Amino acid sequence: MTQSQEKSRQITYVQAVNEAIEYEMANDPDVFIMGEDIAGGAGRANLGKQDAWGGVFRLTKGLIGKFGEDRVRDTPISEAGFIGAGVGAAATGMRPIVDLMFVGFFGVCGDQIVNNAAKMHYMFGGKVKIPITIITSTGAGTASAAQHSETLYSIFTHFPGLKCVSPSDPYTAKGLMTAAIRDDDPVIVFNHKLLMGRTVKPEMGKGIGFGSIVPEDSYEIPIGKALVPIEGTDITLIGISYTTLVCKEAAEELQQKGYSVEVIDLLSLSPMDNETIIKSVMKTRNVVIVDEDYPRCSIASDISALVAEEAFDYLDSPPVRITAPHTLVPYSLPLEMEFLPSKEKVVEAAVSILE
Amino acid sequence: MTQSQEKSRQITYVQAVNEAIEYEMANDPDVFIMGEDIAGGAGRANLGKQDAWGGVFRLTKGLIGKFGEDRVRDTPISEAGFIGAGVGAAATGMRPIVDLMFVGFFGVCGDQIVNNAAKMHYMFGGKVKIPITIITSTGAGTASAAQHSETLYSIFTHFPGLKCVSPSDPYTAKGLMTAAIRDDDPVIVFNHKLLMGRTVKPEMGKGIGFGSIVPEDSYEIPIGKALVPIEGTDITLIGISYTTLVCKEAAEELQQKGYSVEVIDLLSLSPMDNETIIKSVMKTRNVVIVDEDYPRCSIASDISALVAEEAFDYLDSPPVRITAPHTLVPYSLPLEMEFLPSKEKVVEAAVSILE
Amino acid sequence: MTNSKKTGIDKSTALWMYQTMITTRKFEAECRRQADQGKLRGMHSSIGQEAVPTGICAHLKDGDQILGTHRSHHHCIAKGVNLNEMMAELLGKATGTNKGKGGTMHIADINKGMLGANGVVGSNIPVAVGAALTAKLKKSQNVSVVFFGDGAVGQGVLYESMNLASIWKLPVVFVCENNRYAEATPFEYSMAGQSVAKRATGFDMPGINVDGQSVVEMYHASKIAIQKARSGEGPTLIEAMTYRYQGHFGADPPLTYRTEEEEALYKSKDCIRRMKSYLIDMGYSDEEKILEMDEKAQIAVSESVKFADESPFPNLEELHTEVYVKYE
Amino acid sequence: MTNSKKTGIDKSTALWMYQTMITTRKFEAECRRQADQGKLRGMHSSIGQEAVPTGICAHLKDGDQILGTHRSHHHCIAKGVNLNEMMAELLGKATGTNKGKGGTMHIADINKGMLGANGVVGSNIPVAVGAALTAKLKKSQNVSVVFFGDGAVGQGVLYESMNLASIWKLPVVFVCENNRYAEATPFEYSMAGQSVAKRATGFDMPGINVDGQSVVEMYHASKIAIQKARSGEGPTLIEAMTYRYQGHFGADPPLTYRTEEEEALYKSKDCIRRMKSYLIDMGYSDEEKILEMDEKAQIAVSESVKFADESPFPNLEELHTEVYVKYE
Ligand SMILES: Cc1ncc(C[n+]2csc(CCOP(=O)(O)OP(=O)(O)O)c2C)c(N)n1
Ligand SMILES: Cc1ncc(C[n+]2csc(CCOP(=O)(O)OP(=O)(O)O)c2C)c(N)n1
Ligand SMILES: [Mg+2]
Ligand SMILES: [Mg+2]
Repeated sequence: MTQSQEKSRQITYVQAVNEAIEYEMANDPDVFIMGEDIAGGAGRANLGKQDAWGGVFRLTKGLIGKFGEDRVRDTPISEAGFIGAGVGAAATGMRPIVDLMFVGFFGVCGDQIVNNAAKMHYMFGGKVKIPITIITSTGAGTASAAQHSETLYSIFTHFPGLKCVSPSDPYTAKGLMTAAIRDDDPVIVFNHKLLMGRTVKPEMGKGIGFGSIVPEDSYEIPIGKALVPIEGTDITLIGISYTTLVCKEAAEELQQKGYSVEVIDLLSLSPMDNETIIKSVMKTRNVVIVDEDYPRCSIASDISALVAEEAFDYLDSPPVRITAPHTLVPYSLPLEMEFLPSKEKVVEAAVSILE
Repeated sequence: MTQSQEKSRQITYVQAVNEAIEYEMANDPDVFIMGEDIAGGAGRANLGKQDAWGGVFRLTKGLIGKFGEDRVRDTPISEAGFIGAGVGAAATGMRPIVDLMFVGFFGVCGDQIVNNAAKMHYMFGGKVKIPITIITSTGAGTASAAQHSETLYSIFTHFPGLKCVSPSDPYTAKGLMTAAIRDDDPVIVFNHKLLMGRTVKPEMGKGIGFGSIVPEDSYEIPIGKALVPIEGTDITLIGISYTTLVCKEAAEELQQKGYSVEVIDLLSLSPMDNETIIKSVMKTRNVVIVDEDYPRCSIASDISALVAEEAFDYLDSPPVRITAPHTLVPYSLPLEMEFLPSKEKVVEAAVSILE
Repeated sequence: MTNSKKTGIDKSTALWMYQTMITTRKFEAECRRQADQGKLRGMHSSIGQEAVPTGICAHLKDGDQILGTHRSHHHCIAKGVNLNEMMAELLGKATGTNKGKGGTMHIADINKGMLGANGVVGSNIPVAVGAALTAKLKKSQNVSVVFFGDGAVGQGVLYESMNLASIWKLPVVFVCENNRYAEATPFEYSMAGQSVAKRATGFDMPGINVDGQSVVEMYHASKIAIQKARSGEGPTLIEAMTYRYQGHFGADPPLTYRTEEEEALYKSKDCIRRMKSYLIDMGYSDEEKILEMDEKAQIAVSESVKFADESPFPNLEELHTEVYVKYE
Repeated sequence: MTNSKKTGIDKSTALWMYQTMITTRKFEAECRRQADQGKLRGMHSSIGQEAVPTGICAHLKDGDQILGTHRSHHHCIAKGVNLNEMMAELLGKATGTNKGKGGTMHIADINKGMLGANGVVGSNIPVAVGAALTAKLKKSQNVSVVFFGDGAVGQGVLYESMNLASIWKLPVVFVCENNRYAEATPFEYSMAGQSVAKRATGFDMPGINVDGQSVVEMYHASKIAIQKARSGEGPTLIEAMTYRYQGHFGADPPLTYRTEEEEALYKSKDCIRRMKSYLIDMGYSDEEKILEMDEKAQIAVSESVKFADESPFPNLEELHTEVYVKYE
């Protein structure tokens, strides 16, 4: 480890992603990024205002000044068009990063993602690679209602040919973003809006952006590996993205109640780190899966089924899923809060297993 | 039961669906159908050739002659456009049936299905109903390769606001199609291509179209209820659509080996008949779930998780999933056959559980 | 021309149009205050664009349907949606148009002919085609109107929808509110040819460009389009040139991507101020009566806040209801 | 005009074009025989449309990329994809262009500049824009060409793609093979305005209509479009009027939706027959030499069958490989 690699500081999730993109763009001329208002104010160079936004979550703030309009490319609102263009660019030698602003918009461009990005390598007998990175935002808690608050990584995980990752804090955001850009397969990075600092209930954002130490230097977190931020022996809590935070908070409370809790931060949904899950559950013999996606045909079902099938003889209790209910995301604040998996629900589930 | 209700005969799956649509159109002026070549040769009335196709699977053959161009409406290749139009028509008092020719095309129109059809009722506080029926085709086995051979009902089942059904033979096809059209919620009917008589391996289609007795009169099969075509006590095989046929064939072979096999024909994925599944598994204590959809975040995971969580103490063995592998659908015949769940794989799995 | 147009608007319609626009503006201003107090959780303001839906809705009847976007408060008010219920919706209350489940981007009231705002850019366009299809199939003589922004012109579904409406000669009017920006992106950058109206070419339907900051111009242009639709002659695409005075969302500062000069230019053509002059020129009103109308608007808006404030939040069970009509 | 055009095609190019078209036709005929024998599992025949990609590919270089549709054998052959590997692919063999994994709707050979056929109507259009974006970013002087049918004009993604290509001035040529039908649906029914070329209006790019049954016309029209693209002047939309002689898919009978008279009319303008006359008129060839070319085509096609027949099916493990470059 070089000296500079040791330099670390607390930065926001947004800054962590920004650093990863900047580093890759600086070091690989084939990397470029496009999306709606990824710079903002495009074509207004004459006003010195190209970087009005830097993306709706400011993930790309400042990049156009460093890399120019060609490589930090504002697009019209044409997700099928520009994600398809990303696929074509990837097939012909570039490494595009493409922004799908909210995951709920996948329905206007899903064809390009699942029929082209995911399938070309296979359909063409391995002769074409599609090293595209799609970044998108997920999650409720921001008063954005049913179309702008979904999670949906489960439906992308469904598709062979796609890789899906979902960081849980600034440290994992930077490392997974770096790994995604360098990966030769299509990778979708799901960034939770609350982790990016968007929230209408300030207490939900408490500490979120600063929960982890982030090295200044570039590093990768391998796609397909989960982390175990808290080790324990009584029960395993599995979180993904924002729900990892929920699990950590629940673990704290459960520890105070005298339980030894293990928390898994899934990070990668496809490929999924089955080994870490199974190993943990074989040890703790109890598991609660905490996920914000809709419950049916979801990553939570997948993990529950995996555990049931692979660790059947080790389980002291059936797996429990704490997920969003089978309902859409409502606008009204109390309803929206009720929609989200919460520390309270996790603690309650865990206690009722362990009692 | 009237006399005519007792009249039954063996008809094809295609004819069964056709009868259901015809009956509903004749009895409800608000029902209409649209899609690409749903008649075929539209605007060629002068040639007397409006009904060149009757849909790519001939499900709507003959209907334009009976109901005219207005109600049997050919469309341009604009799935987002005409499915969106279906949503708008449904919201304003019609009961449209819309054809999405192959489920793999959902990516060009998913937004209309998941953001409008599925969400309007909820988002608008219950004040608008969307009684649209979307019919689509699924399944491999017809040399159609990766984009035209998918199953994908799992990703629609993921979405609250949608109902999903998948018939397994002419009898269930007619009854579920009727129920779908009459339902006040958006329903997607997934029709398997092999069940509709499409196959390049004739032995796969053997008997498929004629496996069941179909009443001439109109009838509904309730959405949300599974059927149990074969009862038994040693093991439960759960099939969906074409894989129900696979389960039945496997059951026959297992019975010859001396096992008592129960087969569940799932029929509805959303809502799902949890009760029938749990009841059966509590009795047999063993379960094999057979599904052609991709394995990750799928209906098979869902059922496995359900069984593990709700019948944990009753299980003698962990649930087993026989699904398509986590790969895309290949073109080459031997690869494509290997992709499909087969009787052999089901029998093998069951035997290894029961031995 | 100017003259014949002027005589085309009768007094009560003209007064209705002014009242509608001023009510909208005051409503939006109130929303901003509610947001600043943390009660209203973010919205896209329609201030500056009031003339567009107002000029159009002047021609619409009860059974006609309009459809909107993420920025739709002005559409709702123009079509007669109840202000109290709108404000209650924005505060997430059970008495809201959508029982608090939809919020700012999804306000709907089908009985009033507001078939819904929609948060996905372009998504409502084919839905409007469907409403028009119903009208045609039921021979109801109703029309539908869909509003969308200049940004939506980037979405392919617009062209699919125009094509369907054209080949089926459906009673639908496509109204693009070209406020020059999609978020921070100017249409001069994102739109080849830089004209929405021209995009109708090749779809066998008229595409017209209108001064969307003039409710009088909007009135006349849409009159023709709606008559055409209603009489079975098919769709029209209207490009209404307008401007949003505030940021894209919430208090987002627009000066990061546009200039003070530009803002001043468009604000100098303000639709409400111009309508005021028109009312006076036409002898339909005077300064005093206009003040009364302004006050009436303010009272209605204040009442809506009171109504919303006094309304309860939905019960938590509401999270689970109305996902389906029936699900078991 | 006719003269200047004629002198524009040199002998070797003209002979290459004829050879390409006749090879395509014989290849497609052979495919039909293979299907009748149950070896080839269904396909969309390009017979009748050979001139379109041939006229265009005459101008393309190695690094240029073309993209196709469900009906793409003629595109592949015109861009130089190996016949043996094509036939092997169609029979699902391990030696196929795609190792048997793709089949008729997905033939690809990026080294030859065939970036893939695609079974979803319209789906490849933005991908071509992306290939052109690479050319622009890498300053490679390459162009990309995307072929699509009249049916794809119904898909919104075409307009999104034209817009992107136009505002970014990308080196891409959009080629619509208007063979008058999408499955059984005539474009006169489904396409408002009944002109593909006109759809370019409003996208700030030329849209031109060409006799796609004349390879000479195709050659000249595409020359201009490709030069324009290559020199950084942006995209062009070409509507090539053509006709498929066979059914939509497999042996699907076209007479259920079109007339014998219509078929006769278009067959009377057959591209291969007309090119034959052209070669003779120009003194580039004679009946005898043409027969030799025909024979050469037949031999190549027959060899492809032999090659495919002798090739093994893929190992069953191939089902699981190349889903990802790496997955663990
Ligand atoms: C499909 C889709 N892409 C992106 C967005 C994010 N978004 C919301 S509003 C907006 C800009 C819309 O611009 P315009 O259509 O001009 O409407 P305006 O905001 O000016 O009223 C964008 C990009 C979205 N809601 N839907
Ligand atoms: C998005 C989508 N919708 C429908 C289909 C089914 N389909 C396959 S080919 C075809 C007709 C295409 O017509 P056209 O584009 O004119 O091409 P042609 O077959 O005439 O070459 C249709 C509807 C599809 N493949 N993709
Ligand atoms: Mg705008
Ligand atoms: Mg065609």
